[in-house]
Amino acid sequence: MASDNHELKALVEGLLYIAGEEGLSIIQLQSTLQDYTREDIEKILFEMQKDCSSPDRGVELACYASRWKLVSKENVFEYAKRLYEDIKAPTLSAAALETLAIIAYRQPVTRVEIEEIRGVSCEAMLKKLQLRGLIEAKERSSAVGNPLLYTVTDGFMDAFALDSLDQLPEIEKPREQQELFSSNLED
Amino acid sequence: MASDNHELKALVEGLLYIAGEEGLSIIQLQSTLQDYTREDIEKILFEMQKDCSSPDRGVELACYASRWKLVSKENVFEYAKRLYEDIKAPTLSAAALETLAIIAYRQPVTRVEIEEIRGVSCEAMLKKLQLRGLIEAKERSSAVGNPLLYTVTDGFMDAFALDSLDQLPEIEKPREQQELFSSNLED
Amino acid sequence: MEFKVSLNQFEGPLDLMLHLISKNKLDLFDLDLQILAEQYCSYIQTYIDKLDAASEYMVEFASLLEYKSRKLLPKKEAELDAGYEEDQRDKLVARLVEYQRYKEAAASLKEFEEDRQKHVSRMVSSLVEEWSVPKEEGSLEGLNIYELSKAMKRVLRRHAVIKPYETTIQVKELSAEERIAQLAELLPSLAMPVRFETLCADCRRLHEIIVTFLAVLEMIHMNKLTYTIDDKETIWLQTITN
Repeated sequence: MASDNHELKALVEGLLYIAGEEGLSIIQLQSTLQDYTREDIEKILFEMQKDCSSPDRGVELACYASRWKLVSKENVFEYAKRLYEDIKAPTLSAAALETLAIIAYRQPVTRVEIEEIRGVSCEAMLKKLQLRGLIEAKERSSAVGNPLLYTVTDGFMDAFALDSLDQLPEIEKPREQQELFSSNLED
Repeated sequence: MASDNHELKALVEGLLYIAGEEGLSIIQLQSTLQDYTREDIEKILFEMQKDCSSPDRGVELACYASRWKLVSKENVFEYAKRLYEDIKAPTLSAAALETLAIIAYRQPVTRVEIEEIRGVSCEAMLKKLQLRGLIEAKERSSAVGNPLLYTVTDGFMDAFALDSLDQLPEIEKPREQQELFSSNLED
Repeated sequence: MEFKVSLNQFEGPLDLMLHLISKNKLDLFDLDLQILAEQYCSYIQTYIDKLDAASEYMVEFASLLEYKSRKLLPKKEAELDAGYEEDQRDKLVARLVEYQRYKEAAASLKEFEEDRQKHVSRMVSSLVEEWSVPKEEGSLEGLNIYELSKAMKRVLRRHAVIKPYETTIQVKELSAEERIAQLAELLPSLAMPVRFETLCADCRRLHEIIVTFLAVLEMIHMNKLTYTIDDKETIWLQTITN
């Protein structure tokens, strides 16, 4: 029994780690851990919560709105902040580059279109890039709601030493990229 | 001292948790954990690796291309598969793996050299592997025509769970085999 | 079509030769080039009409054909040619041996890859994006478009192609069967009738409530549950004990 619990605890930790910020509900845990009862799982979650409270652990197990998730402890934040500030300071962040890339390759483009491709909200990022003079939104689309259309600026062209957007390296289409994978070879 | 170590271990775990799949190098950890020496941090990483090997833990501390990252243990995978769709990245085709193997063992290597070994044209494949971030061509050979020199990237190391290229399985050197071959002829 | 299928099994002419060598149980280190040449040439001739796309196969075909034709020369000339033959054979064997080594290395890479894929990580914390604010506003020199196109490729890759580890993972929908199993475990402890809502206590999404309802219907159908609806339209459920 004790060794069973060890295994369950390990599985729950692994699953919660993969789930990341989304966390997991007990229903979800139960639906994949079919050999264990709901009581087993609940018991393990409380045990894990206790394990994490040990001073040598840097994460804690939180439960918000019935979703269990591992989050790093608060005292870690100041160190993390310093780490990421320092690394990204001299240049554009990966997120900024991605947003710029989408605009440069697809312009003129709306915020919603950018978000659809990146899969995350970009509002704050677009503001930042506008402030830095890398993009602008002079016109509006004729689509519903007349959203702003983003384009890159001359400042962008200077920063990347471009005369025209034609000089951007060509990007292979996703479909061509897929040929890399064996599943496509079977076609 | 012991309590210091507890704190350091907690901080390292929290930082690694935040970094997720990007992982952290020892230099990065050291840059933010300024009160600790590199030796302290290395010691803690090995201790954590040992802690994680306990059967009630579901994550392990891996080091790919000198970046430390937490990953779920292998036995968690089948449960995660039931819970998540698309958890597995598509596997690489045999042609892609062959090309990668040649680059990994021979790098830096030109396209022509790869093609000589494989006996087929590799131009499209090299482009695709570059797109996937598994290889790069930063430098050029001093040979005629200054061909690009291909090397594998940290992304390659991560995709194949390698910390350094020394961990690649040894392959018999052609010279040894040729000797074997010529001695056979004499028999 | 047949050609495509057959040649697709092989990664190139050397791979085809290795296949023919093992199929005919030839010794790679004491290679009978005559047999290999015949096999290879007949294989290629079978598909010659459709070969224009695979010029690599033709290059090897031509040199093996040359080897074969030299074998047909009158004996005297053939003797003069012996050095050439040895040479050509040694070169081909060396290439085959080398190719085979990388083929084996590729096979171990494949194992590494499979092993690695079973170790999953989580996305980098969303806080990182918040934290990684550039400190200076004006210092944007030396950016290169390669970085930009790399960023675009990253985006496209994530968006449409490979859905690697960093993509947000979609949680599978709970099935009615799974829910029945979960409820069946809960119900024996409920001697008294309970409201339908009680069974939904752990549901957080509409989908989960619907699945719970479907599970309840199915369990009524299976004679595991009975139900009554009171005048306030509350659904009461009770376990049927045998």
